[in-house]
Amino acid sequence: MQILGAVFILIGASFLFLGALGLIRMPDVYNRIQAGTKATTLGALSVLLGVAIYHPLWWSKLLIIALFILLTSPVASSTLARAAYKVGLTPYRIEPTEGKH
Amino acid sequence: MMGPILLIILPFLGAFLLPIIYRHYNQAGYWAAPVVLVISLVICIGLWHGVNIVGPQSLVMGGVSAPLGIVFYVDALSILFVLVLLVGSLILWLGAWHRRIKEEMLLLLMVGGGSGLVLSGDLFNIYVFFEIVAVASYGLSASRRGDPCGYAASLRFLLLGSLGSAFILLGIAIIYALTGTLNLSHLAMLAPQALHGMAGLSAFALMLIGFAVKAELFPVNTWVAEVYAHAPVRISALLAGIVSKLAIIVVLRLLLLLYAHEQAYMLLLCIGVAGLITGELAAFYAKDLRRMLAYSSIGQLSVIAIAFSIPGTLGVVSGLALALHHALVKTGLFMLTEKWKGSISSLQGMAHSAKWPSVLLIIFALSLIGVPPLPGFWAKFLLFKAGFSAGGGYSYAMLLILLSIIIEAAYFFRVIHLLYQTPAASSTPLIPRNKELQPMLVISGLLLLVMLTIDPIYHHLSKIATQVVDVQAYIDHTLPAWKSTH
Amino acid sequence: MSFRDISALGLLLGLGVLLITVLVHFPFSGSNLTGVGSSINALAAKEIGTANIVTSVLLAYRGLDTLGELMILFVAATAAGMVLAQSPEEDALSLQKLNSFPAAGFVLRVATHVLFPFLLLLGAYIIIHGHLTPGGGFQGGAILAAAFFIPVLTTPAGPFAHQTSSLVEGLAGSSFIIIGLLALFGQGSFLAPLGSPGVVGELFSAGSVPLLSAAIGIKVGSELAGLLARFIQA
Amino acid sequence: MTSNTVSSSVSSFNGARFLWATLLIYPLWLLMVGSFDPAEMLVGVLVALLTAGLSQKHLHVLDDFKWHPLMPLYLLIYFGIFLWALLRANLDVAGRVLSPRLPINPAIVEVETQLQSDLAKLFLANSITLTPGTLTIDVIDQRLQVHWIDSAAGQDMQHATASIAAQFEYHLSKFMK
Amino acid sequence: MNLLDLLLLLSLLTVVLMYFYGHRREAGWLGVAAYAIQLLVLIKLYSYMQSDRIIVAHLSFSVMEHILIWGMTGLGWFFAVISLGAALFASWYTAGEWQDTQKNMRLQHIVLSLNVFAMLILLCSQDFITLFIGWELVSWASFFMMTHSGGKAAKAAYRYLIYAMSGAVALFAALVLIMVKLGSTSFSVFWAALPTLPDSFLWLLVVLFFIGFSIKMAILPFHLWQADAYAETPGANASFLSAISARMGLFALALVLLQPVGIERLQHLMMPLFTFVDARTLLAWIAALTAIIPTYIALQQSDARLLLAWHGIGQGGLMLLGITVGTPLGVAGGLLHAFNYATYQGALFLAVTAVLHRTGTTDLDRLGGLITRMPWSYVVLLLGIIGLAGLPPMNGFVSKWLIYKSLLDQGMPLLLVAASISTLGTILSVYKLIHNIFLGQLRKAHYEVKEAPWSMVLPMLILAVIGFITGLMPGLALSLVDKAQMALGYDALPHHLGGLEWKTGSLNMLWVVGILIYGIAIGAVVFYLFGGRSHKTHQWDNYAGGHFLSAEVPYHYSHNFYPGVMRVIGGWFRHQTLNVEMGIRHFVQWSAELCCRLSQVAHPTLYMLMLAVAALAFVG
Amino acid sequence: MDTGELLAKPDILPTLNLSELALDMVLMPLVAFIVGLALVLMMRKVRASIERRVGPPLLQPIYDIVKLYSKKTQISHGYMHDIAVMMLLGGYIAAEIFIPVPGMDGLASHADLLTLMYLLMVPMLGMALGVGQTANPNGSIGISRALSAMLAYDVPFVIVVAGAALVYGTTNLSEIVSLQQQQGWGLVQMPLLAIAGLLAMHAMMGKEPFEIYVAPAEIATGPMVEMSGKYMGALFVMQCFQLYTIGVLYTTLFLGGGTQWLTFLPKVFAVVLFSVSITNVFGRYRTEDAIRWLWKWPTIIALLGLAFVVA
Amino acid sequence: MENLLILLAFIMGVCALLLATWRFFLGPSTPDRVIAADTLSVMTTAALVWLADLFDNPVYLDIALVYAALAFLAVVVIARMIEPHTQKMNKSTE
Repeated sequence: MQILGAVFILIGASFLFLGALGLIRMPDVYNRIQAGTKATTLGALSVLLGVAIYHPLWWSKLLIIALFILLTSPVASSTLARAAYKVGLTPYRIEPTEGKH
Repeated sequence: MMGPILLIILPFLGAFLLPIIYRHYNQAGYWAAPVVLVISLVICIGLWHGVNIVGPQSLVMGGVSAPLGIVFYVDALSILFVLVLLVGSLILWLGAWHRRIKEEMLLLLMVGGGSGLVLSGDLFNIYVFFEIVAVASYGLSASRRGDPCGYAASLRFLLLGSLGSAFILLGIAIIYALTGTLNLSHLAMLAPQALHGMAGLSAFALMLIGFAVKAELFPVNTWVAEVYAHAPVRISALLAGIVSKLAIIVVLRLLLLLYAHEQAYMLLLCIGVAGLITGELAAFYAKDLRRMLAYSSIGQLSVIAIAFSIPGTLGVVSGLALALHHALVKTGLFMLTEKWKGSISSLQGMAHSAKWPSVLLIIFALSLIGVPPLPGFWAKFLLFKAGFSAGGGYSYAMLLILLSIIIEAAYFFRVIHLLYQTPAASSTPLIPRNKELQPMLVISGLLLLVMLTIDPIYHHLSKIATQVVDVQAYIDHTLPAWKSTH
Repeated sequence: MSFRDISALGLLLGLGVLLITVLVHFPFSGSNLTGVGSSINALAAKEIGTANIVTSVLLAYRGLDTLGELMILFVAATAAGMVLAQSPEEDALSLQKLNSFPAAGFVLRVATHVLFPFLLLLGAYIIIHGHLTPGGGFQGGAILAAAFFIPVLTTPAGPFAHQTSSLVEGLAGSSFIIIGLLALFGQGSFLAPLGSPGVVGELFSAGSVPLLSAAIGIKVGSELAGLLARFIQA
Repeated sequence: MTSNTVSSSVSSFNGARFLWATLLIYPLWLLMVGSFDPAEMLVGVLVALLTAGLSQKHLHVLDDFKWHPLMPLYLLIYFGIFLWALLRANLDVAGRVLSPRLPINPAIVEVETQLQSDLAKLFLANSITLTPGTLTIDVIDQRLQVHWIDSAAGQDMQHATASIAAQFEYHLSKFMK
Repeated sequence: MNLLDLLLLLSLLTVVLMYFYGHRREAGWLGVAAYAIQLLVLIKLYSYMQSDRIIVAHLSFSVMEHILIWGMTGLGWFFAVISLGAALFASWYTAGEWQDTQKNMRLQHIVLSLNVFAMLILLCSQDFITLFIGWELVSWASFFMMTHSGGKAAKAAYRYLIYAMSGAVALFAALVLIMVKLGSTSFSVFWAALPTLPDSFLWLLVVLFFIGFSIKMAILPFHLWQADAYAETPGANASFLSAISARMGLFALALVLLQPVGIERLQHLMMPLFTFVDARTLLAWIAALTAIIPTYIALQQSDARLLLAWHGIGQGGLMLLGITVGTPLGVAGGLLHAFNYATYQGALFLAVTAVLHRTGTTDLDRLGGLITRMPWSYVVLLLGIIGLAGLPPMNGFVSKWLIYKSLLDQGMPLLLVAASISTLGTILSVYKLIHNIFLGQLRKAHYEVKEAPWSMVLPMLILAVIGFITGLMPGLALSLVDKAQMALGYDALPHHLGGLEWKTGSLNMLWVVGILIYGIAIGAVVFYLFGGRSHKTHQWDNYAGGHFLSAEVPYHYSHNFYPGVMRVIGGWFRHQTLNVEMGIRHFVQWSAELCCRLSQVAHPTLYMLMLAVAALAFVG
Repeated sequence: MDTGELLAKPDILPTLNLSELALDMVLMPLVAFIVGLALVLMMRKVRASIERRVGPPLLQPIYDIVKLYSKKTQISHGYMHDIAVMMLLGGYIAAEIFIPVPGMDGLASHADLLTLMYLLMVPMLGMALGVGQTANPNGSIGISRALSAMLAYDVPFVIVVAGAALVYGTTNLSEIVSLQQQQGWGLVQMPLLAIAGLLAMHAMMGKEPFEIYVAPAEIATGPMVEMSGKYMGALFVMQCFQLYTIGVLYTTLFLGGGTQWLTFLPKVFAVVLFSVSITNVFGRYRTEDAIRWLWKWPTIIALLGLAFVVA
Repeated sequence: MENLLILLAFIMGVCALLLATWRFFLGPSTPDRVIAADTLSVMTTAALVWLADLFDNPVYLDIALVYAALAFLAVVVIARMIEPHTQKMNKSTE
């Protein structure tokens, strides 16, 4: 059981890491938002789940946190994306490959 | 003895309730602030009598005795400056009955914070009250609407003040790390062994810098001229005349209680001397009446700092006398600029149409310069007495102050000279209305009253000074129980 | 990099070096000089009845400081309100010329409706458990403020009840002071603990501390919300 | 703008909504407190009532649900699908991020929705944001602006709607207006 | 209430009176009456004046552990007589027609009475604090007297103010030093402690007091302010100012240096580094230079009032010279010179003001030939200049004679030479004064000029006559001086009505004047008895060597009157002191600008960091 | 005030012998006038003999005076013009009355050397005032020069007077005379001062090379031009008194003074003779040259003398 | 085994934090920084929860909750602030 918790936490951490990596690797804001939001949300949920396995008594509060993250994370990224769009940041395009498709 | 806390709480409560009252009863809202101030004044006078009769008192906050909880120390000095604050605010309220409600609130908050600042006997508590006063003054200084320069000046003030607060906090942190206590009397007890080292003195230096922002000491006083030039004049008067004194009183307390150490005194002296030189010379150069007054107040505050840097009772007496005098006179002078703002040259010939303001200006200027029968002379007299008695570096500082008197006379009388020139500069005479004259008349009345009662005042001040200098009494009053157990 | 920047950097460096020098000279045994801290640690739970010692220090031992901090916030809010208010007395007037700042996107706007009760609840929870868990009035107040602020953020053109917020603010602040005054008249000392300490760790314990905490929370919440709203609507 | 609800629902007090809200909030409180101490429960009631009362003008979102007995079930189903999509999305992102070629072909596309209520559209938007390769930028009336990381399949509205929103929309419409 | 209280009260009442009635036409007469009454009270006080007696007023305060007492000694009494007399005549002068030309008569009356009051207070000081208080009162009162008419006078007054403040500051320092050193500021304590004071401290005090008082008196390095300030003040007040105001410095120097320190101590007070010079010699030479240099500056002036004002400075040097000689003869000479000077300088200023009143100018290059138009003014001016030049039969000669005599007795011939050189310069320049105004060709514009009204002529004439009478019978004035001298601790001079019998040469003005008049009578006899009657030409019929010249041709020789002298000494006027003053002014201005800039830099936080670093480095 | 008190020594008058006083006052001007006439005569004679002329007859000065006084055209420019003449005479007469001469020193004690020094300036002022009123610019220029010259020669003169007073320890002229009788002449005691004094006295007489203010040719005879008739006569008379006074003063100061007329008069004549001889040797100095010269040589000599005296 | 996993997770988490911080400093546009901050905040929330586990103290959960709420608020506020207020607002730098 403990191992399971640790595994979930590790998964969560890896997703968090992937999200951060995406943040670095992606070429423009929108792609970074995509990578960041999705990966970190799942990462955080996974960590929460891992902790919940460790401490089953805390489930209620962890659930609240999870719900909260689920609610706010997309809202934040969407708002941010909209702001970026309004500011006029143009999305990234792969010019050379455009012609091939 | 619950008066002291009321002095703080009543204005706070007033500030909280003011908008509520104002919403329902407009007139009552306008009158609420002065009523609170008057009640505080009555309490304060009562306390004054009490302190005079029974001597200094300590007052425990939160039901926890001294080093654990916060303690107030009510001695003649603190009550005196609360009195000054209250009287000053009331005087400045004269003739400005219809202020904005938020201004009234900030004023009340400033009064409450200022009272706490001088009454409190706990380092962190002092910091908190200092912050209240500081933030209120940032707000008040920017309260004239639609003045971008004013906003910029206030912003700079805020920046500097915040940095200063950070320094204070750093200093307090060092002290706490060194001693593990924040109670002033407790610290005073520990000071000789714990605080007179390099770390302790650094803490003093940092706190001095922080308080110096408010006390207009060199060189963190660069906000002064712009803020005073753009802020509403009554606010400038309050800041220059009274609030700066509160800050310097705190410095005095720190110096006397915690840092009766030569290096601390010298530090204050050096800062004071530098401020004196730059302030007075800048005032000499200033082309604008308010800026001139602002720079002049830098110089005066520096003189007060020099006075406080003289060890012993004499220095304290003279510093107190100078501070009180400056509080009175600079307030009055700033009130004059309510109409007379802008370049000095625009005042040419104004005396012929505005007789009384000119006469008042002359009286104030003479007193500030230190012309004999007026109170300013006696204050300076005490200062020189103290300084020359102390000898050494203080003598040179006194010489500088003497020279600065000449410069002071030069710039004040340049203005007066202009006022009495015959061809008037502007066609529309800038005559203050009667309403605007009220505070000045009251102040000049007070000035003359002081002139007549100089001797009792002096005796009282020296009594206060001996009381303030007596650190052991402070400790005995505030830490009786703790001392017996530890 | 201008000369000014360089000199500022140099000075900062110097300051840092000096401070480090000061720290090097620190007698790290210093805090044993007095034993004030240890006294508080020993006495807090017994005297005040709070599970959280920080709160006991904040609201009992140094209640006046807390009041002061409240006042700082209040002063800042009032000052900002005064500086930012378009017209001296009437805030409503300012609403008419606010359309320069458009409403937020759909997502945020709708999410607000969901978030609002949630944040409110969270704030209440933090405040009410101030004497048991970390946090308390200030933190809970901040959450409350966030709750009230988000609607303003999403629709700046919408009304914000500044009057009400200042009313609540004033009343909450007053109630803090009045509790303190009650203590003054009852126990003879301002902000002295009122009521019995109770059982440590229970919700209804620690005398008047939770009340003070609630007052702070409400005050800070309304204050911050009002302040933030001012900034948005200015 | 779909529904500027600000003006419509400011003043009216809706008893039913209030009750529903209280009932929804109280469990949340219990979850938060995590104990069944009588004092906590008592305070919880008060807090729930207070919160519901203060949230009056935001509670109209409760009307967006289709209140019927099977609704919680649909909600759970939707939740499951959503979680699965979330997992897929993350794997997708992981693949793209870890792939040295960085295989992306981003574009901003428009998606049309049949959902009427605000809350439903919010759920849809959020779901899209958290699912593979898509990010909702804005919702204008019945159209969602979506940033699509792999738009190679086709950027026209029908195509996009089908591949991005259709599945969620179907499930959402079962318990929401 | 004794007589002194009465005097001070009356003086104060005069101020009040002038405040309320100063705008009336009869205010001048009111002033005359008030000052006359005060003068009567003062004369009544004369009988109480004994050598060591102080008439103490009931006016007294206890301030900061010091008890402030006012009381009058013979010295104060002497100066009080002069000041009240000067005020009386000044007020009289304004009472008539003159006031019509003045815009701010009320202010003039007020400041005059205020000056008198301030001076009385100063003259009654009994310790250093009261002295300082009185000193400041006098300074400010005279400042207001100079400044109230605005214009150039105000500018000059502003300059005066800076100087006066410097002096006040020096005094303040001295006062506090004495208090700190001795614990008391009363004169008696100071005198008692004097023998024990170290030389260095005494030097400090001498220098500080000298700076303080000599600025008022316009002694040499500090003389620049006075001429402009006095010259630009409206006539009557200018006569008051120049007659007595600057003499307050003499009073104070006599009071604090001569009386307590004593010439003996000063004589043995050697200068540090230059040990061959003692304090008295130094002071005496400064005084002598003050007598010379301003006199020759006066010689250059082309404005009557400026010329007179510069001479006033020079005369002050002579008085100080007499005082610093320190023998009974010299002190008597110095004090008597103060009295005499007040009479003729008052008259001179009033006469020049009369000319100004009638012609509208005092520019010496634009006047001439007024002797027939304004004969009485001419007489006054003639008597005045003879006094100023110090020639018999006027009183100026007597006091100068006393000073010279004392210098010879003390074996200081070079100082005597210096003083004489100043007298010679005075003769040259006063001749220029009278010549350019009253002699020579009458300008066409002044054909219709009338004599000044009697209200103006009479006071100045009386002043001039007083000058003559006290020249004829110096004993009258010397008996006033006696009291002052005795108060200073000197023996009274063994004088008689006509002068004094002195072992190394005596003076009897009764005889000198008598013989002079006798000689002139012989001249008159020779002139009138022998030879035919002379034919009087009209003033407008100008002859040059018997050749008729039209009155239109301006050929009054007035501009650059002494080209020969100026070619020799003109190069010596290098304005060294003026350059120093300008230098200081520029330095202050420059550093002020610097300071202002300093606080206008936009990045104040930088300063804060700087301070933090510096402060930490300081304590660390 | 009590006037009795002011008259500190009311017995000052009885010390005078009234008859002696009257004698002094009447005789001294007369003697001075006559001796002065003789001096003028001598001056002219000497000059003539130097110039290889015969020179005027014995009574020529008297003829001159009579001639001048009897002229018809006498123009007065106003009362100051007239008074000036009286002042001219009065000043010198008063001065010489106070100088003790043999047998007539009753008044000398009422005035001293210093008084005399100043009395000698009175006629100069008188002349200046009188000429001033003539409104003749040439006159004014002359006065300007005269006063400048006075400034020039009085500086060494004052030094000489101071030195002499210092040497004798008194300024009482009678005492000076008696002291010289005891100690020997001042010339011997203070030779340098005596030389400087002689030069200064010479300048005081207004003769070449210091006659620029009279300047007969250049400025149409200078101040004298408006002084015709009896005015000129008065000036002539004044010249007699001037020569006499200066000669006597110098004699009194340096040449032992007068105890009896037989020795006294030759000394006076010698002094004037010396002066006259210089006059005829030198040309004229310009004003500034005169000032420079007088402020240089006589002054330096006098200062040296003073230094010797003091040391 | 478990410890290894936890250590691995810890290293991953730290790397993630570092990377996100790097992006925060890299920019280049404001939204880039904000998304970095947003990511960081979610990470921090997760970290706080994990801390609660490590210290075995549920108090950290409350902190995490409050932190999440406030971080969300911060991100939203900044996002709103960078939105152009009026037309005159110039484009954000690339």
